[in-house]
Amino acid sequence: MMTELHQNGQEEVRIGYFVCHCGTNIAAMIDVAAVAEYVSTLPNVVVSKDYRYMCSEAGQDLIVQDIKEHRLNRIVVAACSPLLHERTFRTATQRGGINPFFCHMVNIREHGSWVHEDRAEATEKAKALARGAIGRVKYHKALEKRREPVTPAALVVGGGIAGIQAALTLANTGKKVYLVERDPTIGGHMAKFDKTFPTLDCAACILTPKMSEVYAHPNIVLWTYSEVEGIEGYVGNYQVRVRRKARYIDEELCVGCLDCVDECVFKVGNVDDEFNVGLSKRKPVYMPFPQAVPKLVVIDPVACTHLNGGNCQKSCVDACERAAINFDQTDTIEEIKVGAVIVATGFKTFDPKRKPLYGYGKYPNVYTALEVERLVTSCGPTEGEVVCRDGRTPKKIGIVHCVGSRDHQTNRWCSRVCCMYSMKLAHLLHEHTGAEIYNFYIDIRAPGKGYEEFYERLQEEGNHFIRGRVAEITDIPKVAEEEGMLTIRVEDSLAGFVRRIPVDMVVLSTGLEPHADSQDVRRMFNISCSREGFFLERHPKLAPVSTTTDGVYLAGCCQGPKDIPDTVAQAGAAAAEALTLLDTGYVEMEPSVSVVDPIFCSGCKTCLNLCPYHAITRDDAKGVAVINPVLCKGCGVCVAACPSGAITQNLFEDREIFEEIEEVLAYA
Amino acid sequence: MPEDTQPRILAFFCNWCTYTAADLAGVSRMKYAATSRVVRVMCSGRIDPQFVLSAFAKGADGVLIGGCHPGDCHYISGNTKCLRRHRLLKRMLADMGIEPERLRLEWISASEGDRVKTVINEMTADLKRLGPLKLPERCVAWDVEAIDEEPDHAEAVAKEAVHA
Amino acid sequence: MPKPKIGFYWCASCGGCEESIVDVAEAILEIAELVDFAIWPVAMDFKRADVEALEDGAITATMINGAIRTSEQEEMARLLRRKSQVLIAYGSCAHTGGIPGLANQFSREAVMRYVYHDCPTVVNPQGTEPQTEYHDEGRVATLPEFRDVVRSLDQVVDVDYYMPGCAPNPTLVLAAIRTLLSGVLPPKGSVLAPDIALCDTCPRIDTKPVDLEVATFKRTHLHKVDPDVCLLTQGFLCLGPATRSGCGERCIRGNMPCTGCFGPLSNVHDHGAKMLSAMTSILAAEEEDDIDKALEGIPDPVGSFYRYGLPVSMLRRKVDLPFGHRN
Amino acid sequence: MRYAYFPGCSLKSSGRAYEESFLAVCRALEIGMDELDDWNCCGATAYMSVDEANSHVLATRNLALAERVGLDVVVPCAGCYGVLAKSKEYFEKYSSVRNAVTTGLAAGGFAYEGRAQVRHPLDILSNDLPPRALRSKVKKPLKGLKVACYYGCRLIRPVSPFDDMHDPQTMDGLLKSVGARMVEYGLKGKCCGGSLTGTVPEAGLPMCYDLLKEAHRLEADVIATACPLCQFNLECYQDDIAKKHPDLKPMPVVYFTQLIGVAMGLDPKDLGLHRQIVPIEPLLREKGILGGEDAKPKAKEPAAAGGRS
Repeated sequence: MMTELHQNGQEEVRIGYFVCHCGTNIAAMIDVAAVAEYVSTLPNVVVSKDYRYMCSEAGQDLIVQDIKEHRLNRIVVAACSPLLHERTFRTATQRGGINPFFCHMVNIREHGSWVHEDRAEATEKAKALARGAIGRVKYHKALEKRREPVTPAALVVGGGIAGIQAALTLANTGKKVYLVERDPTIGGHMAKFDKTFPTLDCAACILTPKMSEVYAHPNIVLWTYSEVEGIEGYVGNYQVRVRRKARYIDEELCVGCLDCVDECVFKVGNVDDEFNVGLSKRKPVYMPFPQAVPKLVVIDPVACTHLNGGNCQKSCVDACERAAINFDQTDTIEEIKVGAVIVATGFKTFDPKRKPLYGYGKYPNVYTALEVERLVTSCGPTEGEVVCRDGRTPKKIGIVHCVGSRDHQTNRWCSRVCCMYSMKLAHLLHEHTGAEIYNFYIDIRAPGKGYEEFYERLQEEGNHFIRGRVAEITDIPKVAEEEGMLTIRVEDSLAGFVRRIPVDMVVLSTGLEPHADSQDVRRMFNISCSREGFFLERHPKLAPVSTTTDGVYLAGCCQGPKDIPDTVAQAGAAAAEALTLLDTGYVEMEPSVSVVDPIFCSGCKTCLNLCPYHAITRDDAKGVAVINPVLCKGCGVCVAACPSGAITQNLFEDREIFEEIEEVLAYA
Repeated sequence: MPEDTQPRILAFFCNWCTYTAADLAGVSRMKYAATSRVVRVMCSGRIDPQFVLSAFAKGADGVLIGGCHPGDCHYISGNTKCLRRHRLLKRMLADMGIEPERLRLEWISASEGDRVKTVINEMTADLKRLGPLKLPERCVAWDVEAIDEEPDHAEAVAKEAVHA
Repeated sequence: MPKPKIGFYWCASCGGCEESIVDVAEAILEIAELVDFAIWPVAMDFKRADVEALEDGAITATMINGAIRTSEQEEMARLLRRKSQVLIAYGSCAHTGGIPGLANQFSREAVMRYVYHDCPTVVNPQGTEPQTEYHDEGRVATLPEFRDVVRSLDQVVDVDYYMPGCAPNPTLVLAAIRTLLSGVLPPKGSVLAPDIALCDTCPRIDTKPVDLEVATFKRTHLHKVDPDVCLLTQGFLCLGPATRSGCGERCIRGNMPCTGCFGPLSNVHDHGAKMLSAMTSILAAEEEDDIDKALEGIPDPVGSFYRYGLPVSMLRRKVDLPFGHRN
Repeated sequence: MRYAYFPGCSLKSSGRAYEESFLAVCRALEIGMDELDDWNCCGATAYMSVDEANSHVLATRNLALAERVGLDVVVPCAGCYGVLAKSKEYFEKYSSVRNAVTTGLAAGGFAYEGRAQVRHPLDILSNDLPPRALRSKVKKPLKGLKVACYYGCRLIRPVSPFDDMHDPQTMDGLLKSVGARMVEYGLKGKCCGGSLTGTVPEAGLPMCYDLLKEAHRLEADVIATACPLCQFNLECYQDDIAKKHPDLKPMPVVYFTQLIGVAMGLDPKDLGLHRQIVPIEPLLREKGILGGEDAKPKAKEPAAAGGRS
């Protein structure tokens, strides 16, 4: 009843079928010879053979020779996943002299031999899939990859050490970089640390030079106190909207002399100081920390009386000789064009309140590790003097590892860095207070260079390491020594009994987890994330800095917990990959876009609103829909919805899929 | 066509999420029934309900559609269109006597390799319980103009017509 | 040169196609001038024997309307196929199974039980049902076999052309007959209507917005239908986008949504599935339960999307119905 | 609001005060509480270690009874609540348990499909009551009464569907809403020793001592509990403990429902206050909570049978 579907020219179809052994990966579970034998009986098949390593040079040459020798014009390779070697075999097909898109791959390894246990069934499945491919490949058309120009600029999101390193690496190659940071200053978490393990380098000393280098770099446009609001476009051609929050300070005039801060009506800080993690207060007008970059103050609209509609004599305005304060400032939106994006948004520490038995927030002398970093650092609120909230100088301190990590009730993953920073803090606390330090660990993880040696040094310094997951921290004494102390109850799994260790101060080494808004951020950049919420790399081992979205790269802890050396290395790698994109100047787009056939299009407008990329418009003169190939990403949504079947998607045409369905099922 | 009892599942997997998850299941050497035949599409939004019907008409016992979780679609909202079509297609297939377990839509992200294994094994068990659909054989039987009285004559004629 | 012979025959049909032929009004006289009728049961008293008496291929063209349900219809279809050079499936029933085809959702027993017992207007105390043979004092009365499955014409015999429509409109009928008589025949298997959807010529296309979206599907008997605005845009299930044009948009001009009687476009493999895909894709709802709520306006997807084409759909019939049983 | 009520053995014997006060409070709040007809013992901690499968059958029989009357079942005793909730969870999670229970119940003509839910008074009073229902019924707020809320270990473990496992607050919330002042009782989830006080007193009694000593340290007036075994252990062994720890002063231990009843001005007799071994009524009178017309001391009732039935 159906009129014959549209055939593309009647050239004789000559198919070459190659099934790979992949050493034993496939051959062990699939009788590849039998499959090749079966396929040779199928229509249009001229050559059908099996070979040990199709992806090897020799394997590829096999294809090239057979194309020439047997005048083949279609190639089917049954081997691993097309996501792995489709490009390899298309190149080989091209070297053979025919269009690369006449090549089609069948996945009989990841979807076949590796996942099945019955050799007969796996072989039957391989034959069925082969028959489906032979059926479909005759409809393949010659296609060309499209080239799109790449804007030679990059956007780096997040101004921690990851973002700083990536921005500098890129900028040093002469490329223009936009570095966008949400906080008023760059530096991220690292700027808050006192010393860094294992060398006990002072964090500020190694970080601030890089921060000023960023500020001074001619190729870097630094936007702090700003957030990316939206991003459109595709690899090489991203249009980004950045919201620059109002600082109420004119950035050109302010030199960071802090006169305004001194003269502010609030003589004492009235709001928690985020930089000091709430250990101290700050005024409405403030500079996050002395070495902040850019060296500017910012007025917090929530805390400032004037900005809250109250009347204030604005002593800050009078104090500023350079009249840099401007209360009428409003947020501004910047529109920029970039070719690549490096996401370096960092991490958040675990909120220990989620473990009520550790008493954070209930007992004043229980601290998080980040709070202790600010306590021991000389530019901290107590200038390095370790004194507890209840005023005592601790003589006995307990450091609890893995708070929130490696825990089925909270986060299951190990945060990689807590053992090392716990030991560093043990060293610093002992150095500052001479206190007896107890570390409660499950397993000490010290894998980096010089890490194990640092652990030995800590033991030599007399720190106690007790192996056991801390059950509870309580101020209820059971014996006299526990009066007025915080007792840590833990099962010492090496000693084999439950111990109760009274201490003055407890440090909770909280783990690392994704930011609260990581879901929104990843949706904005169209990347996916793992179950825990860390952004998902393209391949866990072989592509750790790129993502499944071309042109978007990852650096630092947003991709998963890691220490500073790994973060810096990853930032460099991300910058390098982004550079390859920006340097080539163009990017090849897959040809699997969709095309409207005007003969069959009735102009019914069904497809227009379905395209998320607004690639389909209606030519009202001719009354037909038209797809802009540049904007079309090749998802095929419109093809499935078109009521007249007037839209075709290259490489995924209806006739190809119908044929594949019919032939796969016709076998078994 | 050998008379086997293994049900056959025609699976449409989206390239970015479920197909990658199936690859991950392979790399992790997870084991599941050899009943699925995967057709790769760029997005679950590309899956035309005609493909689902064609799969049943050509002999599939079950159809499995795999796409990205809502909000994860590589093309922003392709999976939403797939869900819209699926909701009515399920109802229409039920009206046409096809048991709900035969068509299954699963959101499986790139990191959920084990989900692919579980779904395919579950679906295989369901389909074994339901028994084969055998639509091609039925179509042939429907066209047999059985004249005489024996009730299963049509089936017999159909069977050997199929194997002819 | 004797005038070419034309035949008309009807199988499982409502007779509407027969009327569509006389709808050509005066033009019927022009046709009568050019041709002789070999068989036209509804209008002329030719008998089966008259047709059997003809040699094979004696009839230039026969237009058979109605789906195939009984053994007699199968026989007549084969007979007319033998006797005709050109066989045309005339009207939706012959073309795609038509409204009778919807019976493929029910078993033969269910149909009998309803028609001869359960139907409210039936009075049948003795519970009689039609028998293929009935003996009364040596005399035998026979009836054809009532098949389990309704089929379109081309599922029984080889068909040359298809005249779509429930019923086809006069302009197309005339155009078809003139083309036949002109001897310049379109390729075998063609559907004698434009291969473009209704929206191409629909008077309301300009009222259809570019950002087309349907919040919820509405039933025409529950809402006031605006006579000017595109019906789908108003939320009514109009299948114009997925159906061949050529009918002159009679339903839409009568302020009712198109129900798809002219059948699918040539690139479509299953008309119902394609309609379902198009109509659900443009829903505004995103979450599962919102989608279901929006689709409550399509309570019977099979009836809506396969109103005229269930027998030629990929599933053809409710799969779990029994077959091959005689009562 | 209507529920099936499963008392359990303790509430008919040593924990009678819990039943009396709970039912009195429910009557005052117009909560329908129909005692399950022909309920059976839940098997407590003993049966499950002897024959696990049949222990589930025994427990689930009560749920089947509740399902017959189409009501969720309220189980005040923490022990019974734990057993019934666990049987329901295992019935849904493990097919082996489900089959054993289904066949077991069928033998007695019962069937259970998992519809009847297992609830606790702390749960229904905190979550099912309309917001101000309890507060509006308060006649004599427990002003000045410092209460240590003690949940025990069985009620909120291994998992608590209606409260935080580490830091439970439902009892605190209820008593706060009737005017009492809470002390930050750190040991609210620690074990009272359970049956050890009877079997291995040298292990069990120190556990009770820790709890009582901490309550004193926090200057609590009274310990409120929701489990007959905890109440019994903490109250009845105080004199034994005092032999080894003379510093231990008497500490009243009551059911939280008794305190709520008092706040609602219900008759102390209906709340079983007279059954206390460490009297509570003098303290309540002294705080002006009890008193007024029925202040005169009644003839001393013989002390309720303190031993275990």
